[in-house]
Order: sequence, then C-alpha cells, then structure tokens
Amino acid sequence: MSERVVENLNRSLKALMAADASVYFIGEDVLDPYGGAFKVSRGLSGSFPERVFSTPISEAGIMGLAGGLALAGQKAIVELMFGDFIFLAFDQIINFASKSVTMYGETLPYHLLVRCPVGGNRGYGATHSQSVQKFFIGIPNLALYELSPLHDNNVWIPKLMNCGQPCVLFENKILYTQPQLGPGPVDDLFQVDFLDAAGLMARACIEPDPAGKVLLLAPGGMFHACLKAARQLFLEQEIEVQIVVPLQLYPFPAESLRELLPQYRAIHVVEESTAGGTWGAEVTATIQKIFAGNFPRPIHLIHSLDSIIPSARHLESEVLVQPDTIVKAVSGRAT
Amino acid sequence: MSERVVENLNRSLKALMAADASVYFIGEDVLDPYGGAFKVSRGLSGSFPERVFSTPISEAGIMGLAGGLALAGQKAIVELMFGDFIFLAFDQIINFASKSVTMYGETLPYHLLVRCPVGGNRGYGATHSQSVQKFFIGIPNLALYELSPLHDNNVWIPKLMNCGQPCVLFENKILYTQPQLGPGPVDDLFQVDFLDAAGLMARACIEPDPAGKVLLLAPGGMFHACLKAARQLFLEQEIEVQIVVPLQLYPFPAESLRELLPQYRAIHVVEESTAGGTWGAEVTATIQKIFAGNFPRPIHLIHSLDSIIPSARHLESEVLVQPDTIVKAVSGRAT
Amino acid sequence: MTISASPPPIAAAATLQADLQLLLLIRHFENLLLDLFDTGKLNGTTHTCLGQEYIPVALTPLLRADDYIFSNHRGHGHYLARFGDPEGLLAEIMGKAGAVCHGVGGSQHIKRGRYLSTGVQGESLPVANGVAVHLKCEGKGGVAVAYIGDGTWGQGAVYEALNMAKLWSLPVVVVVENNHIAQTTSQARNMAGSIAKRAAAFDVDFIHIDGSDLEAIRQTLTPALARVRTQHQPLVIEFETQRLGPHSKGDDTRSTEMLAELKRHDWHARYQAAHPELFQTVEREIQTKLAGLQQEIEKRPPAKWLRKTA
Amino acid sequence: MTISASPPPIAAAATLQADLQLLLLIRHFENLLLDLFDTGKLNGTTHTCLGQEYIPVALTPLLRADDYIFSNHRGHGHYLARFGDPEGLLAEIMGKAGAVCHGVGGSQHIKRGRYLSTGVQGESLPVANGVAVHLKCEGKGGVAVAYIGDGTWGQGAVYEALNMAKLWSLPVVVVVENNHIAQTTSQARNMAGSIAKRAAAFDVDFIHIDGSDLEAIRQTLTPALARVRTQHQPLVIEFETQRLGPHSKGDDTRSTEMLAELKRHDWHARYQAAHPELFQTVEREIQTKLAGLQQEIEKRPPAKWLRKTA
Ligand SMILES: Cc1ncc(C[n+]2csc(CCOP(=O)(O)OP(=O)(O)O)c2C)c(N)n1
Ligand SMILES: Cc1ncc(C[n+]2csc(CCOP(=O)(O)OP(=O)(O)O)c2C)c(N)n1
Ligand SMILES: [Mg+2]
Ligand SMILES: [Mg+2]
Repeated sequence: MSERVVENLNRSLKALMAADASVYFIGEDVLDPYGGAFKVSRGLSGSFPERVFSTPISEAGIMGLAGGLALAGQKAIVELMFGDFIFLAFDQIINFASKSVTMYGETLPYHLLVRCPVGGNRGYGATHSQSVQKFFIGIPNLALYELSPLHDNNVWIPKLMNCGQPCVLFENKILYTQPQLGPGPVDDLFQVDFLDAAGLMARACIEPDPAGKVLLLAPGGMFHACLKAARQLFLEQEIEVQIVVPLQLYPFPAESLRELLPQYRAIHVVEESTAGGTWGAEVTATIQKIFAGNFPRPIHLIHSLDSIIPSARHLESEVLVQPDTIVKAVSGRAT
Repeated sequence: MSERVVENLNRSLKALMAADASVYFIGEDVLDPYGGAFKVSRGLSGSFPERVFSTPISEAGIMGLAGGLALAGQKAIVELMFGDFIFLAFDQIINFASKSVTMYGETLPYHLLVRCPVGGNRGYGATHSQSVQKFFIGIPNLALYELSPLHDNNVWIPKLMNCGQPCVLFENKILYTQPQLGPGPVDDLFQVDFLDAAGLMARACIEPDPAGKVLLLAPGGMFHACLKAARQLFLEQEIEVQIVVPLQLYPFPAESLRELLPQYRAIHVVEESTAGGTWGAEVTATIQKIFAGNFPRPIHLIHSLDSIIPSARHLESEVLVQPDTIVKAVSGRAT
Repeated sequence: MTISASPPPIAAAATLQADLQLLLLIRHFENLLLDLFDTGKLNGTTHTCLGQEYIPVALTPLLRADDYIFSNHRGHGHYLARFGDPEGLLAEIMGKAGAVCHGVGGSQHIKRGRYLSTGVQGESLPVANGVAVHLKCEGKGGVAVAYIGDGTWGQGAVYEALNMAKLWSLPVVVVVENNHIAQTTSQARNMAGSIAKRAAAFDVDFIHIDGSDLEAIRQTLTPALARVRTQHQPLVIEFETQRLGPHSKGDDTRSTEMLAELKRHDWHARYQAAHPELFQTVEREIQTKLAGLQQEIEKRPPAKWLRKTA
Repeated sequence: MTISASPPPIAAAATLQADLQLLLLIRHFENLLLDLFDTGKLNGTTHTCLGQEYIPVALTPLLRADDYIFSNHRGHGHYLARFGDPEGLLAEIMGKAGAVCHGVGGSQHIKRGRYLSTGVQGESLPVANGVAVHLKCEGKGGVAVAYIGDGTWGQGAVYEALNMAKLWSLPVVVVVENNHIAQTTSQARNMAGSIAKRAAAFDVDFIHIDGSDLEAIRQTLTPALARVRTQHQPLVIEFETQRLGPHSKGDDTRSTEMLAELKRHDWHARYQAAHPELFQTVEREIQTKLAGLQQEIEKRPPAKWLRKTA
C-alpha cells in the first residue's frame, strides 16, 4: 500500500522536529493518541513532549505564541484545526508576524509555518468548509503554499520552515487520505513531471508537448478533481488537458511558466474558493504583468459559486467546484 | 466655505439616526465632545445618547454586538478607529454577520454597516495606515463600498444601511478634511458627471467623450491623487484622462461600464493597497468575465509596492501610490 | 454564590412526564444519530450531548418564547428542549425535505425564530450582547441565553463580551456546560483558575450547579433568572456535567474506566430507578416514535434550497 | 496581594542621580515632542507618557539585559529607561539619519535587541508568552515583560494569554499602567470588575502599586520578580498612575480641574521638593542636552531604509 498524504506530511514533520531542536509544534488537541483532528500530528507529542503544545481553544493566542517563539529565534509550526478559524488569528498574522519581518527597518529572519486545513465536500457546513487562501494574498512578507499530492513534504516542509519569513500551508482536507504521488505515471493515461528546477511546479499530462492543449492551473487541493475532469475530457471528447500544480500560491512564480503558457490553446485557473477576489484573479494579474498586459489568450477562472457552503452533501456539491464543473467549463470554451 | 467630507458624512449619520430609531452607533471613543478619532461621530451621542455605544477596546466584541443588534432586527453602524484593527473582528464579519444572511437556509435581512478608516500618507506607521479593502473581497453577502468626495453620503448612507446585507464602507482618512464635491466643475479643467442611473459611478473628465482617452478607474480615496495626475498629464503631456470613481467596490458593477470601457485607449485601475490580491485584479477579472475573456485592451494595475508601510513620510511616500506614480504609469504606457 | 442542586425532591407528576419525554427524546435522538453514522447513513459531523441532556430540559420552563437562545456545536439537546421537534432536526441533519434550515445549516448551524446555533466557539457571546441591548430596550423582560462549553473559555471573545454585558447591564445568561473536557483536552490542560473566578473578574453574577435533578436546578435558577429579567444583570451559570459519548464520532480517547465512572452520574439510571414504570413507558414511546421518524425521513426527497443569487 | 508603595524611603545618592536623570530625560523628551508637533516639525502620531515616567524607571534596575520587553503605543519612556538613548529615538520619530529603526517604525514600532513595541493593543501578550516559552527553556532566568494600559484589558487576547501563561508556568510579567483612562474613555466606562480580579480569574499572581517612590516600588517588586525568574510564575503588576498630557496631541477632553488634581500626584514636584539642588542641576543638564540634540538631528539627512525586495 503506498503512502497516504497524511502519512507523508506527518513523516516530514517528525523528521523536521527530530533534525532541528528549535522547532515547536502548537495546536488544539494535537497530543497523542489523538494526534490532531486530522491525525497529521500523530506521534509528535510522544517523541518531542517538551516541544509540542496542545493549547486551549485560543486561535489568536496560539498564533501570538508562535510569533513570540519565532521572535526569540525559534521555529514554530501552528496547526489550525479548521482553516475557518484562522480569521480569529488574522491580526496576529498580518499585523504582528508578517510585519515584524520588516517593520522595524531591518529584515528579521522569522520562522513560522501555519498549517491550515481548508475545503469542503465533506458535509461539515458553512463554518467548517471554506477555502480561505484568497484572504491571505498580498500580505507583505507572507508566502502562501498549498499541500499537493505531487510534492513530497519531506522536501518542502523543511524549506518552508527555514525560508526566513512566515508561511501558510493550506491543506485541502480531502487530500489527507489520498495516496502520495510523485514523478511518473499516476494512472493509465497521465504522468507527472516537474517544470522548474526548484520542483515547485508539478505537471500531470498525457504527453509533455503543450502545443494546442488546454491547461488547468490548479493548486494541490484541486488535483484530483482536475485529473478526473481531464480523463473524462480526453476519453469522451478527445480534449487533451495538462494540469499544472504549483506548490507556491503567492507570490505566484509565474516566471517559470513564461515559455510554456503561451503555447496552450486555453488556460483555466481552477480553485475551490467561492467567487470574488480569487487566487485565479491574482494569477491572471501576475501572468499579465510579466507579459506587460499582452498575454495572447484569455485566462478563464473556475471557482465555486458566490455562496456560503451548505451542509447537505447534495447542496454542497452544487456550490463547490466538482470535476463536472471543470469538464463543462473546458468543453464550453473549446467549441 | 463648502462642506468638508467629514461634515457631509457626519450630517448623513445624524439624519439617518434621527429618521430611524432602530439605528445604533457603536465604536471606540465616539462620545461627545471627542466624537471619534476622526470626528465623524461628533454630535451623535448628544442627540441619541441611548443609541450610541462608546465601547471598550474590543473590536471582536463590538462587531459581535452589532451583529446581534442586526439579528434582533435593529440596524447597527460600527465605527472602527483604524481599519488596521478590523482583522481583530474578521471572524465576526465573515463567519457570523455575513454568513447569517444565508447560512440558515433562508435569506435573513441584516442591517449592518461597518465604517472602516483606511490609508496612509500621514506618517502613522505600519499598523495604522493600511488599505485593507482587498481582504474583504469575495465574502458572500458582504458588499464593499468606499467613501468618495463625489458621492453624497446623505444619499448613500441610508441606502447602505437598508440594503439588507452587511456592508463595509472604507474611508480613506485623507478625505475627511477635503471639500465635498458633486456633479459639476471640480476645478478649471475637470467636471463631474454620473455614468449610471443609480449614481454609483462618478466620473471626472475634461469632456465626456471617452474615445481615445485614458481611463483611471479609482475608488474615492484615490480621487485627489488621480485628479492631480490627470491635470499634470494633460497640462504637461497633453494626455487626456478620465477618472471613474465607483462607490461600490464589490461586487463591482462592471455592467454599467460595458459600453464605455472599450472606448478608452488604455485603462488603469488605481488603488492605494500594497501589491498582491488587489481590488484591481478583481476588477479586471470582472470586466473580463462580462466580455467572456476577450476585453480588447490590457488593463493595468497601479498600486503601492509590496511592502509594509513605513512611518517616516519620505519613506512612506516611496511605498504608497502618489500622483507621480500615476503620471509615470500612464505616460509609460502611452508611448 | 455556589448552590448545590443535588438532593432530588419529588417533581410534580405532570411535569415529570413532560420532563422524561424531553430527556429521553434527546437521549435517543443522539443515539440514533450515532447509529446512522455507524451505518454510513450520515456524513459530515455531529456532536451529541449524551449525559448533558438534563441541562436544556431543566431550563426549558424557565425560558420564555421571546428569549433568544444561542447554541453551539453540541446543540441538538438545546434545540429539542426548545421546540420538541425531532422531525425538523433529523431532516436537517439528513439533508431531507422538511429540514428546519433546508439542509443548509446541518448539525451545527440551526436557526429557528429566536434560536440560533453556530460552529465557531465563543462567537455567540458578543452577539448575545447585541440582542440583549435590544431586549433591554424593549423592556419586556426577555433575555439572551448563550450555551458554551468549558473549553470555550479559551476564546478571548468570551471576556470581551462579559465585560460589556456587565458594563451595560445586559440581560444575558451564559450557560456553561462544564463537562471538563474539550474535544480530547481535559480541563486541567485547558483552564487556569476557574469559571467562578472568571465571572468574578467582571463582577458578573455566578451560580454553580452540581447534580441533575431538574426540580432542584429550577428552584435554584428561578430567582436568579428573575433578577436577569428585571434588573438586567448578566449571569453565568456553571453546570457540572459529563459528556458520556465521543466528542464527535468514534474519537473518544478516554479510558473505559473513566467513562464508566462518568456514567455513574448519569441522570438516566437515576430517573429510571426513581420512576421505573413511567420511565419505561415513556422510553418505549420515544424509541418507537424516533424509529418511525427515521424510516419516514429516509424516504423523503432531498431538501431544497432557494439559493440567494446576487 | 495589594502592597502600597507610598511612604518614600531615602534612596542611595548614586542611584538617585541616575534615577533623576532618567526621570527627567523622559519628561523633557516628551515635552520636546509636543513642542515639535506644535511647531509643525513632526507629523504622524505620538503618545507621550507624561506623569507615568517613573514606572519604567522603577523597573530598570530590576530587569536584565536578556529580558524581553514588549512596549505599546505609549512607549518612549519604556525605551529611554531601557537604553538611555534619546538620540536614536528622536531621530526615529523625526525620520532622520541615526534612527533606531531607520525611520520605518516611527513612534509606535520600535525594536532594538530584545525590546519591541507595536501599535495594536493587546497583541503583544500572546507574543510575550511565546518568548517566555523559550526563555524558560533556556533556563537562565530571563523574563518577558509586557507593558499594557488599563484600556487594553478590553482585548480578548489578554485573557487568552494569561490563561496560557499560567497553564504553562511561563515567566511573563504584565505591567499595567493604570491611568484610568483610554484615549478619552474613563475606566468606569471601560472596565467592569477590576484588574486584580482579572488576574485572580487565572490564579495569576498580582501586585498593586500605588505611589511613585522608586525605591519603595523596587523593594516591593524585587522578591516578586525573583519568583517569576526562579519559579516561572506569571505576574501582573498594576501601577496606579496618571496621564498628565493628552492621549496624543491636543486631544484631551478632561477638565482643567481634573488635570490639576492629577498633577498634584506628579512625581516631578515631589522629587523636586525632596532634592531641590540635585534636581535642578540634573534638569538643566537634560534640557540643555535635549535642546542640542534636537537642533543637531534636525540638520541630519533623512533616514535611509534598505527596503527588502521580493
Ligand atoms: C474557534 C474554534 N476553535 C476550534 C473549534 C473546534 N472545536 C469544536 S468543539 C471543540 C471543543 C469544545 O469544547 P467545549 O467548549 O468544552 O465544549 P464541549 O464540546 O465539551 O461541549 C473544538 C476545539 C471550534 N469549533 N471553534
Ligand atoms: C486594537 C486596538 N484598538 C484601538 C487602538 C487605538 N488606541 C490607541 S491607544 C488607545 C487607548 C489605550 O488605552 P490604555 O490601554 O489605557 O493605554 P493608555 O493610552 O492609557 O496608556 C486606543 C483605543 C489600538 N491601538 N489598538
Ligand atoms: Mg467541554
Ligand atoms: Mg489607560
């Protein structure tokens, strides 16, 4: 049985804490045997009891605690139970942690990684299902990443922890139980490669040549929906799709796609967020910027409806982007 | 002496509270004789002592209080002292007030107006100068507006209060002491008219015909910077610029500009926010959407740098959009 | 003020039957939900109030229709004690026609009239203040009741709200269901000081209730609630209680010994022993009713929602 | 524990001179700032600590170089008492070369080594906890000190932080400068209960200081701070104090009578009367020094900032 994403992530956290005694782990209900609401922290408190803090239900207080550890030269990982609660800690993120990096006139190295489970399709209802990524775009000194089944956390978690500025890692909850993938075939049709030397941009494609194909640019949480849509589009409509999954959401490293992007026939940016102020709008703006406003093709945004996320599964799936939403959008633009 | 913006706004609030006994006003240090940090609430507590709450320094608690009043069928206006503190109340806005409108399966009329002073250029430093508008884009059931010297608050404040969903009114602090303007000439060159029947879209132009001109699309807080730039561009470079000031930032009512927009030679969206996830990106996405991705011209974004906002005025003005920034961007694109 | 409500006096027969009906309705409703999860007929999340049912039942006759009630994630008992409506709630949780919130809310987000629950801890206390400002202004003696758990005292909003409630003399009642655990975290790991002292920090009235005898609880609380209604003084009521079930589903990390010990305090055995016949009759009725309801609702079409369009 | 620190014992001469130098440095620094605003030479915002200078001065010899200090919007006195550096601070506020934070921070956002201030109320208490976790782990007896005003008890973060500080036995000292006013809002409108009771809510140690005699204050606080250092127990110290100046600039809504009454408690007159000659000598020195500094700094070029580029 291959490794699941939650196991890959958990393994990377264990390795990081074992290798670096300055790393603290902070969150609600993160002690063993429970190991956090989604089991990502399992085994950490057993191995590093003095560096794992299971906290009261105090999101602002927790974020401040982590900010203080970072200020004191330590490294802190915060696990939020549901990303929906990150708004309680927004002030500490925007006005303290990220500002401290430059607000005092010199660049202060700051080691803070906020882990933020997001996403719906689980029937949890409006306050436990949001994709909150977009609200954190454009905070100076705050980098945003999204968990992806194609990127090895053992490579990336240490990089994020050590990059010297606060980072948020958004984790779509549906990924945890999915298999961890990597370069090579993911099914009978698609194979994965990386587009940049750093390995930030993963791609799933039938064959590498992008010319005349459709691009789905999507963060990790949308990979499986995109893959399902891509298979269907190919098998039923002979539309060949490539999926590019960037680990880093913001600042969006569009430069590394400069050669590739104009070769696609159509580009769709896919995300689970509900409408308005989306990551897709930012990606579009970034691409337009590097092409001085003259990128030759329209960039289409695929996202969920402008709505709260309802609880009943049949209602929820009407609101949130589904594989079928993607199929329709792509084939609608293909004709 | 003509009315100043702060007086116009204050007058509109007084009139609203006098006309509607269900309106409450809530904020820090809002009692007379002080009347709020920017004097917008002057006279309210004297006239309506039982409906004005001067509160402890509890932004989350205040927002919840207002949410509760709205839930009970009352109407609540919240004055934040500095918009930078709105992050402390983010949870109450996104997870309670705006969600309550639809999260319970039926549409609940909700009367809540959050007044949020924003902006820099006053040397207040990084935690008292931000333009936080962008962080509130794309919250279902939350409408965003920006104070403008061209829009009469006596018309708009009652509309926002009574629209049935929570609204945030962003108020650039530099506007308060500026004269309240309206349709007609604003100086020897520019005159103001409205582009839509509702009066949401104000325009300042030398002459109405848009053909071949440059558009600066800018919220109220940027009006004076745009006007200054527009004068300079015309007088020094003979570039004719029109300035469109939408009162409503989100959802952005792009439809009402459908005819007009393609006629401009170039379009720049101007805002004070620092880079990333800007309102301009959302405006662009909205325009592209109504033009099915085929809007014929690049839309350029003018915003402040990707930086915290420094305190010393000479440093601050390097970071924040200045009239000169606009002049350079427009003339740089004009050649 | 600490008042022990332990020694059980005899309740009036009529009330007793109604009380047992409510108590057992909640108990078996919650059991039914856990069954439905086990058999894969439900998804999403749910938090049952097994062991705590008596708290909203005790409060029911003390509250008025024009009071506001704010519930939390563990809210089925609060709802059922208020409305006696397992049908609307079950349909809601199952996403079926007849759902009280059209299937949009689900287990944690219920609104019906002046009753409202939501899933973010602590958020409701400031909101209750706002409602209470209006209730006080109306002058009819209505109060805003907010249920919170012991763990929710971790949220800063609780303190911001208590301060304002006292400063402005608002008719707010905070009902603390102190089951000494938050998800998997014991109170010893969660809370310094005590709930009593936290109320005292704001000079807010406080009552401590230990025991599950409904009439004893009501006798203690009747004058206290009257004071809230007439003098507009906020009140914190702390119930010593126990959570007998998992936090959500299958996520209990407590030992079986500990659970057995908690179970010894369960009202269920006590009331059963005190009124064996009536108890059995009522329990059977309720179980039959719920089983029928479940089958009937399962067959219903999915809930319909008229989504607001912009 | 409430300890009145009022009756002034005689301070050792050497200390006295150093104390007076610091006290008067802060007093005249703040006066200078108000002058500079009046004459249009400064913009932005500033919050002077006139009347409260003695608090950080009293604490200075009790604190160690490896302690962290978190200051707030009213922080000039905290900075000057820590570093005795009017030059770096004045240059910062004027945006001139030599500014301690290159002109980026300004009056409210200063960092130098383990000293840090910021402008959002209450934000620093949870941060102090994080620092204290590390200090405790280091085991060298360092503490994290956070200054807050009385009005800042409106912020929920304060309670979240106190709870954690006590739960985890963190070496945190919260210094409350209780001037009974927040901007224009009197404490009666702001705070139910009391600061003492709020510390008690979390079983956090508490000391109340009334009076401005430095040595008396130090005598009271020395053992209390030792306890924080050795036993890692958080401590709240409440200073009864008075704000003699405006909140910021020209925004005082208090009556002249009230201000006159407050002024009667000012340490300035008391120390002047007690040590007239030394006081006069020191005060002249300080005023001369500050006047020179101002003129010199005004002539400097603007502060330079190497902005981080992405
Ligand atoms: C702000 C916030 N943080 C975390 C959670 C996740 N959560 C749901 S219930 C719960 C425990 C609540 O404990 P308590 O208040 O004691 O109530 P109980 O479950 O014991 O009834 C937690 C942590 C939440 N709903 N809201
Ligand atoms: C979160 C937040 N809300 C509001 C303000 C604006 N503000 C600055 S100082 C102040 C009053 C602070 O009062 P207090 O804590 O008593 O300190 P003092 O000014 O009396 O020293 C206020 C409301 C702020 N800085 N931060
Ligand atoms: Mg509990
Ligand atoms: Mg004060």
